[in-house]
Amino acid sequence: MALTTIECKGVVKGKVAGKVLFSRKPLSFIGGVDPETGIIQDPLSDQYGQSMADKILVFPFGKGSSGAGLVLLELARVGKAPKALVNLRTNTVLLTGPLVMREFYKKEMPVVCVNEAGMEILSQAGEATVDSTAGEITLTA
Amino acid sequence: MALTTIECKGVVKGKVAGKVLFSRKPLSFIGGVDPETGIIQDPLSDQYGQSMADKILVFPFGKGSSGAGLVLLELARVGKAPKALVNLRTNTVLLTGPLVMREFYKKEMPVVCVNEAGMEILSQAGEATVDSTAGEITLTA
Amino acid sequence: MYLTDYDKSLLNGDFGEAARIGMSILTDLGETMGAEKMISISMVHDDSAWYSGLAALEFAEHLVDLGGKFCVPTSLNSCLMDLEKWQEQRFDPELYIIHKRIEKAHTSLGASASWTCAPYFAGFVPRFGEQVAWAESNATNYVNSIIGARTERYAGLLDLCAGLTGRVPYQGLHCPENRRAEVLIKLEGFKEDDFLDDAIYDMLGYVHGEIVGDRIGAMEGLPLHSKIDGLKRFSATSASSGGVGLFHLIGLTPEAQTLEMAFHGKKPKDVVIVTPERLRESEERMSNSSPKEINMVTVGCPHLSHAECESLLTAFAGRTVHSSMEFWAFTNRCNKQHMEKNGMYEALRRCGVKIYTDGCPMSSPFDRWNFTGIMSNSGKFSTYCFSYSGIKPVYGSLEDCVETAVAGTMQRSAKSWH
Amino acid sequence: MYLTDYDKSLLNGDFGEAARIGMSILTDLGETMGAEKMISISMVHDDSAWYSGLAALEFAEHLVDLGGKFCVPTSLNSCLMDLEKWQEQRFDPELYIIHKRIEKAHTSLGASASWTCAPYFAGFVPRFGEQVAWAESNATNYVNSIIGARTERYAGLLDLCAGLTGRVPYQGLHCPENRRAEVLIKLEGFKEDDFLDDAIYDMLGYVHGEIVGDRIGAMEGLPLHSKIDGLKRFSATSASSGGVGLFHLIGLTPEAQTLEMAFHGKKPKDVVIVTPERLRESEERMSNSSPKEINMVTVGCPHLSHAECESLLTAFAGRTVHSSMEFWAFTNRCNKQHMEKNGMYEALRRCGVKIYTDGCPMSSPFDRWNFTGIMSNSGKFSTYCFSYSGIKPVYGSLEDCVETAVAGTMQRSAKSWH
Ligand code: F3S
Ligand code: F3S
Repeated sequence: MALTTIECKGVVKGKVAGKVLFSRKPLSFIGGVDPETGIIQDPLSDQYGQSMADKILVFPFGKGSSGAGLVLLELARVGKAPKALVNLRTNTVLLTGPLVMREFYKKEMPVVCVNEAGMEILSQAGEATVDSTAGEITLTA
Repeated sequence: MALTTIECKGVVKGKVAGKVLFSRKPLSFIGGVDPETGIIQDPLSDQYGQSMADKILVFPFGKGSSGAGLVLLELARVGKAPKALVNLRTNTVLLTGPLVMREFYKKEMPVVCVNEAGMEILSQAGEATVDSTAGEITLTA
Repeated sequence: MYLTDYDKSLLNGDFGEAARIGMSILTDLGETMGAEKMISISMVHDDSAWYSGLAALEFAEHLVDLGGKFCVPTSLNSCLMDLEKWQEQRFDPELYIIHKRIEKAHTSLGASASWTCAPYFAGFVPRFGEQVAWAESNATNYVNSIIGARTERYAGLLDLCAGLTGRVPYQGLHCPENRRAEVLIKLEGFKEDDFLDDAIYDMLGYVHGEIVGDRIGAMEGLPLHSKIDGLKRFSATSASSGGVGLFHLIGLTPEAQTLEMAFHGKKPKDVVIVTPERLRESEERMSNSSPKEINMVTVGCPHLSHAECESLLTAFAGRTVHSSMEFWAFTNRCNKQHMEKNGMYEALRRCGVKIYTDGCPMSSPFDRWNFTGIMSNSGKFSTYCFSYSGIKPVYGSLEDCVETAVAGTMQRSAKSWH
Repeated sequence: MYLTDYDKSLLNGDFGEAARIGMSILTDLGETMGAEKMISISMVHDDSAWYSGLAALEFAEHLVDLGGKFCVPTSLNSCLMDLEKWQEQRFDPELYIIHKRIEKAHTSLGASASWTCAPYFAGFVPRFGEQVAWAESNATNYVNSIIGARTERYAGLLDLCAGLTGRVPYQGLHCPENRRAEVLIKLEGFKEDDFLDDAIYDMLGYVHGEIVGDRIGAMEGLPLHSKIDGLKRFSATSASSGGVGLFHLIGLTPEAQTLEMAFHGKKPKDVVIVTPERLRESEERMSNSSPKEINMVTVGCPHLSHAECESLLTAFAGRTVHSSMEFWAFTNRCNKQHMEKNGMYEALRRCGVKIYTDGCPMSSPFDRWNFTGIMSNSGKFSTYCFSYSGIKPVYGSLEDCVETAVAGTMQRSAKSWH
């Protein structure tokens, strides 16, 4: 299989590779994600019961509570954070976690945005490399 | 001297006669008028030190605190209220006293409005009869 | 005037004699003002507890005896004294006993014992555009202008009537068409730095009231980053120097997001330019006092917000009030509780600041303290205090107040607009 | 991004390491969002005290250790528990100890221990148009939409950075041009009576959030006499069903006095009609639970206002909570104090209502109570509770909640729009 490459807009810099966890639904972190395990516990999510730990987490945009940063920072502390965030649209709430963890825990969590077509391709992806600086996501499986 | 008559707009009904106390300045009741005596104690008033008890009180409009009704009702209770109010423009604050005292103490205090020319004539008046229903102020001295 | 069936049954006494009295007074008011109908209001701010003789208390107790009950949420304005620390303030015990009667009457009617003239800083606050019935000149002006709710300038007593019925005549500032600005006041010749000292908001409020009288004015030229506490003092002071129940600040208040909005697309009837010179003249009128000594400093007219208390603490910077001085700060109970919990109350106390709630600096028993000179940071206090106490207060910025208190002698910094 | 000298010295550490960390994170945010500059904000609402693991606490304590101090007034959002009655609520003492650490860290930074998600009902409130930095989704949405102040949807942690520096990137909802409505939502087929039951505001908020997602919507057709408490619940619920940080209600919110204003004179990108049928569908999604029994009723998400507490008391009409039930009501400390003073606290207690402050119904220790069925009058609670507690709550109007509590079995009245 030839490598598929998707263009993306780098938001928070960094380069990581890992398994993709794809959700078609907007995600709420506070209440929706267990901060001890990284498991999605929002019954409205299409990835209910799945863990985001060490995954490339793909979802269209955030919803609900503004506590996403608290949960992401805690996931970083306990080693259950996703490796990267890929969104249609990002926002201040979602970026808080990656920006604070870089300053406080010296950990990188790249964030990129893709378009609808990119999302569709990612919905089929197994593994990927996210390169925020180059503006590319490469599907590796 | 022939009787001078000024047209006025009746606001609160009633007919009274008495001495005129004329002020060119807007009047503040709370702080500006002693509720025990009816004496104007606002140093900015051109009638500082004068009592409004039993007078036809003429002034352009109210200013300051919204407590005018409290003071007018108290003046009615202790028998030091003015007999009538004559203004360029009246307002809700000024009308409170006359309206409540009619309901609570069964006392009438007519209120009328005049125009600038009427005010000028009243500035020279000694005594007058205010007839709110007829819409007339008659100067009697 | 058109009356609904509900209005008629109120008038008819179907909801009790107290509500009938309230409705009768309000419909009389509506008739005299030429209102076309009555409307519902959703909250009341009650300024009838301000003691100025027994008449208002007798009226309130009469309503209680008749079984009267407020049918909308109602907050209480300040009374004369701190109901807990009145002895420390040296109030007459007889006056305190009257105050307990006042409190009983108003809370029996259903008011909350909020006892503040800044209910908008104590959780009693409507939304933009909401029809309410608020009394007290600073509160009315604030809620109309800064929040954009709609109330006539209700006087004490009428607020009770509105609370008993939930209805008021649709007239005056309740009607959008009567909220249009008539006078445009343009600031000219001011520098950005002039607005760093919050005192300018009192001065501008004073000038605003002087210029507009009882018309509606719109001021242009205030910086967009003006803070709420400055606007609150603008509001209070303009309502004391003029008969102001609503003002517009272009770009700052919700009904004046543009000049066109404030004037409803029409031309101003009058345009007045305010320069630093004009401001200095007004300042002269507002604070024309040069007492030999200052022995009383008071802040919190209207009652201080949490943010203002933080500024106060910052201004003290750990220093204390001079032994020859009293420093009284007035705030609401809610903020006092916040300050007790986060240590600010104790910190201010250590600076020598006496923090009072419920009451009003103006009604302080000045004669029992032998105060000869008073400084405050309130244009409203400056305007009214003389007729209350016989003492002409000096106006000073919050920082001037603190410096004066610390030094024990009058300190007035030159302002950048001087 | 353009940085002022002040910004640069913050970044340079001239104001200490804590401020440098805050500024570094905020300028990173600004760069990533393409902001042109930083601006000053005048207050912060801090939602970083919500315990979801030790990371946020360690961050706050680190800032304290570095000597960090908030330079603008800062209020604290709810935490998990009532800090006085946590034992009655059956919280774990260990969690309480962590909360005391959290309280110490945040108040050391300079926050007021307000502990409420409705700071706008507790005296912490900006004016229309004021630039602020508020976190917590209901608070942010409220302050932007209903008051018309300007804040991005700050997340917990960023609020600390904003407090330490007083600066934020000029982007997102801080910029007037980004506050334009994109989607028009028109109500059709509703009767005036439908709006008498406050529950409709939760439903409409839920639909609003579902429709707009993370775009900005404007709803047309709400009655002009809608009260603030209804709008507050609209705000909270729409921020939970969608990523809503700002909404407009035509004729009701200050930036949407007309349709043209809400859309900045442009055409809506999208128009969606909401009928009673559409509302019923959403209600089904919001509250699709039929528990065998209800043994817990909770109100006060977001924290109850004084007016809502009055409605609660009225709804009980002297009756009491059934012995098989718990009834928990959440409010702010300021309102609790008001209610203690005017007898409402005691009256509600006699009805069997437990009044809690500081905490949040969602974080209640459900497992220690064996609750099997919960009813609340909050669309936000309905949306989040399941993932928190494993229990699907039933939505009921305030009256339904009270009737259910009194009867001891589920009571849900048919709504006029059903
Ligand atoms: S009631 Fe308040 S506004 Fe000033 S005059 Fe007294 S402190
Ligand atoms: S913080 Fe407040 S808004 Fe609801 S979820 Fe908790 S009560």
